[in-house]
Amino acid sequence: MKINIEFSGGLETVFQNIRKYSIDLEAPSDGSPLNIKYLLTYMVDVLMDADSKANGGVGLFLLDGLIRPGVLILINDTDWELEGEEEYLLQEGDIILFASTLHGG
Amino acid sequence: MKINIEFSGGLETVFQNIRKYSIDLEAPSDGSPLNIKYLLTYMVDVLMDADSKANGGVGLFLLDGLIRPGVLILINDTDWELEGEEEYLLQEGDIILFASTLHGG
Amino acid sequence: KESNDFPLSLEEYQRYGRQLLVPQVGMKGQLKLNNAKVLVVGAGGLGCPSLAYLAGAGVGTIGIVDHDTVDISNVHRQFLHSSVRVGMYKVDSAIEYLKELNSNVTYIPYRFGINNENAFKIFSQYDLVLDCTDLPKTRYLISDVSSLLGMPLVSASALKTDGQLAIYNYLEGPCYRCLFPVPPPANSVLSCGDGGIIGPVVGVMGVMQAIEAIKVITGAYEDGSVEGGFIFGLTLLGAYCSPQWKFIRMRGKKNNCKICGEAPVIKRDMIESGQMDYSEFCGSAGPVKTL
Amino acid sequence: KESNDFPLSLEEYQRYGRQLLVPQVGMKGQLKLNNAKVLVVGAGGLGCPSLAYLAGAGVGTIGIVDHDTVDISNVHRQFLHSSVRVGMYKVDSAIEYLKELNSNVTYIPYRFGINNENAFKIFSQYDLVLDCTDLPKTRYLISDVSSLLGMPLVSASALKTDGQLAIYNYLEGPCYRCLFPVPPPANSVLSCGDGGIIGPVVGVMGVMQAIEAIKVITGAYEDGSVEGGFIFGLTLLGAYCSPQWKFIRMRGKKNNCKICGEAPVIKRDMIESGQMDYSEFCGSAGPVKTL
Ligand SMILES: [Zn+2]
Ligand SMILES: [Zn+2]
Repeated sequence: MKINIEFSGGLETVFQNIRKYSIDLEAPSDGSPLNIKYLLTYMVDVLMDADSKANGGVGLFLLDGLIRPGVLILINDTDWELEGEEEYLLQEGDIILFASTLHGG
Repeated sequence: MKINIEFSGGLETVFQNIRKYSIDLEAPSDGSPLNIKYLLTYMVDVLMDADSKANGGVGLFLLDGLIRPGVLILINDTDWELEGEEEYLLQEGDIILFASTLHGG
Repeated sequence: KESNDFPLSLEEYQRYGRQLLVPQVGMKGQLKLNNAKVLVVGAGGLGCPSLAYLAGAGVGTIGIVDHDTVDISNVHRQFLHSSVRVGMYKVDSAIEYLKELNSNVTYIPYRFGINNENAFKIFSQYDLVLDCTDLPKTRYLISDVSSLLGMPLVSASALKTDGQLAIYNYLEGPCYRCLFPVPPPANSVLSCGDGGIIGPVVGVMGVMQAIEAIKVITGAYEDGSVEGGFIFGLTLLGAYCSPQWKFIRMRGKKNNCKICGEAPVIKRDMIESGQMDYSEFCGSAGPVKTL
Repeated sequence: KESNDFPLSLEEYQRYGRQLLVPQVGMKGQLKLNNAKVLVVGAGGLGCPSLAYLAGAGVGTIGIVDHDTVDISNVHRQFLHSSVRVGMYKVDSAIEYLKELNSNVTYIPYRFGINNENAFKIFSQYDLVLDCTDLPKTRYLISDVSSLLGMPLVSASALKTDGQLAIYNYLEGPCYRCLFPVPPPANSVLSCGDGGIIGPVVGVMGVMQAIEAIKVITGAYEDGSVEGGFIFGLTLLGAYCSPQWKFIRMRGKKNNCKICGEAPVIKRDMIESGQMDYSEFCGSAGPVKTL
């Protein structure tokens, strides 16, 4: 299934400095659902660069396996809270945007 | 057929000062195609307000029956020149944006 | 300004003539601007452009809060502060500039930072707050206080090449805490000083704050001037993305919000007494990591 | 600035430090900015914010063209010109301000309007042009000249509550005339003076011009900093719409364009000799109608 991943606000720095991914995601082999929860682990396993992983990059993305506070997940330009959060089942062509809150001014 | 019309840059002033229309367009009774050309005449006949019509409003929208220079037509966020211009056949749910070029600074 | 027929002075008619012509402002809007009291917290990269356009538009009273002084590294983006004013309080530098721009406005300087004790006293003298600061703990304090006082909050932020904008505590919309109940880990937070910033990127967000402030003050979201009324969401800028701008519709008020929910647990006295410790809540800023 | 190891002065390191930190600019980009020559045509509602941020960013040479003097009705949006400088040439008022902001920049004043005779001589001394003017005939002249000279043109415009932005003559993209081969009827054209303008609406477009100018100068569209490279289109702002920003992908270069097409018919000598009459081409501005 084709899924688009985009970053806004800086998270791309731990994902090989690439702001947009177009990935082909297969259903997990253990039969678990192809949802956002699975996408998060996939991103750490496959897309995060080794250097970032070695230097605490996971902690900038996840906290206790959940998305870390200060990162908004947007599913096709809509807040994931309106879409079922972690349990949202990915659909062909979805655009998942990870927006880190900025504080600078 | 449901068609959305939007204005940017000022043309709404001759269309009852409404920036967004959602209209239900029927195929012309004379069998001619439901294209942009037809939409333009429909807009003058049905959507333009009488006051504007009496005060040269048509001339701000059309010139010799064609869209007047300085107005861009965008079909679903794409230049109509890439879509067949006047002959473009309207599709259910299309968003047609009429953008007048601005010159102020 | 004696009679109702001529509610503005001749100088004001001339000065505001171009915006009086715009139907969404007009005389009714101009009078609302003239009577408005706006507090701008932070006179930096966001504050400078917001202040220039709010003063230009004739907002009656503008309060400016900033404890900081002008540094040469500010000047590339904080254009109210010229090189010749390095070392001055930003608040004084800004007001020196703004008075020359528009002396019809009353400018009120606060040459210190917003904190638990002073926030309510200062905020309660204004109708609207602009958050132009750059630390999570200040952003939570500003949001909590303005929410408890029922004041709309026009908030923006920027870093590197990106920017964000939202209006909190407005109409039926959420507060900052509804969106971000838990602060980000301190090591994930970068200021413009640490992470860098392109001047016009933060600039454009500050100007957008001025647009939104004018719309809120003149009632544009309530009188039909904005088609569809107020929809809560975030406006995102990625200056090196294509397209550069994105609007994201966001969740509304949260029932369990500690500030604006059904059973709020954070109250004014808890903030003023210092029981609510924003530094502790947001964590001390340890060594800063990559974003 | 003697050695290659320290290409900037200490003052410049401090001044530009925040943008040097941004990878898309960095030292390489800063040196390109320092060496760039940018011409800003029009020191009004668009020119003021563009100029403030280009000067702040350290563009090496900035030319400013404007025949006009400061009027009190300008000040609400043209924040380089303060009330105390009413009556001064806008060019002089702007430079007085900009010198205090950043004296490292060379500012070149042109206290007259761009016309057929002077345009090529002036333009050919710069790398990049910003169109911050407000009349169709000037916009066509600026586009024709910059296209014939092969210079990128960052163009913006605004009226009432709306704004537009595009980069012409850039990479494989079109010129202004490719998009608008026929000028609008003179009675359909409104200036900000006639139609009105909200200050920060034109302001935000000027700041966007500064962002695009910095991207073009530093090569961001060519070195991969902008994902997908350069896509020609218009960025539209509707400050009272929701969402406020829209990007519209537009047609490319037109084969039959009279300036940049395969068999161009308008040449430099036709412009300089006055054979190409822009006033006639755009029609005389008769009594202005509703848009
Ligand atoms: Zn809340
Ligand atoms: Zn061309």
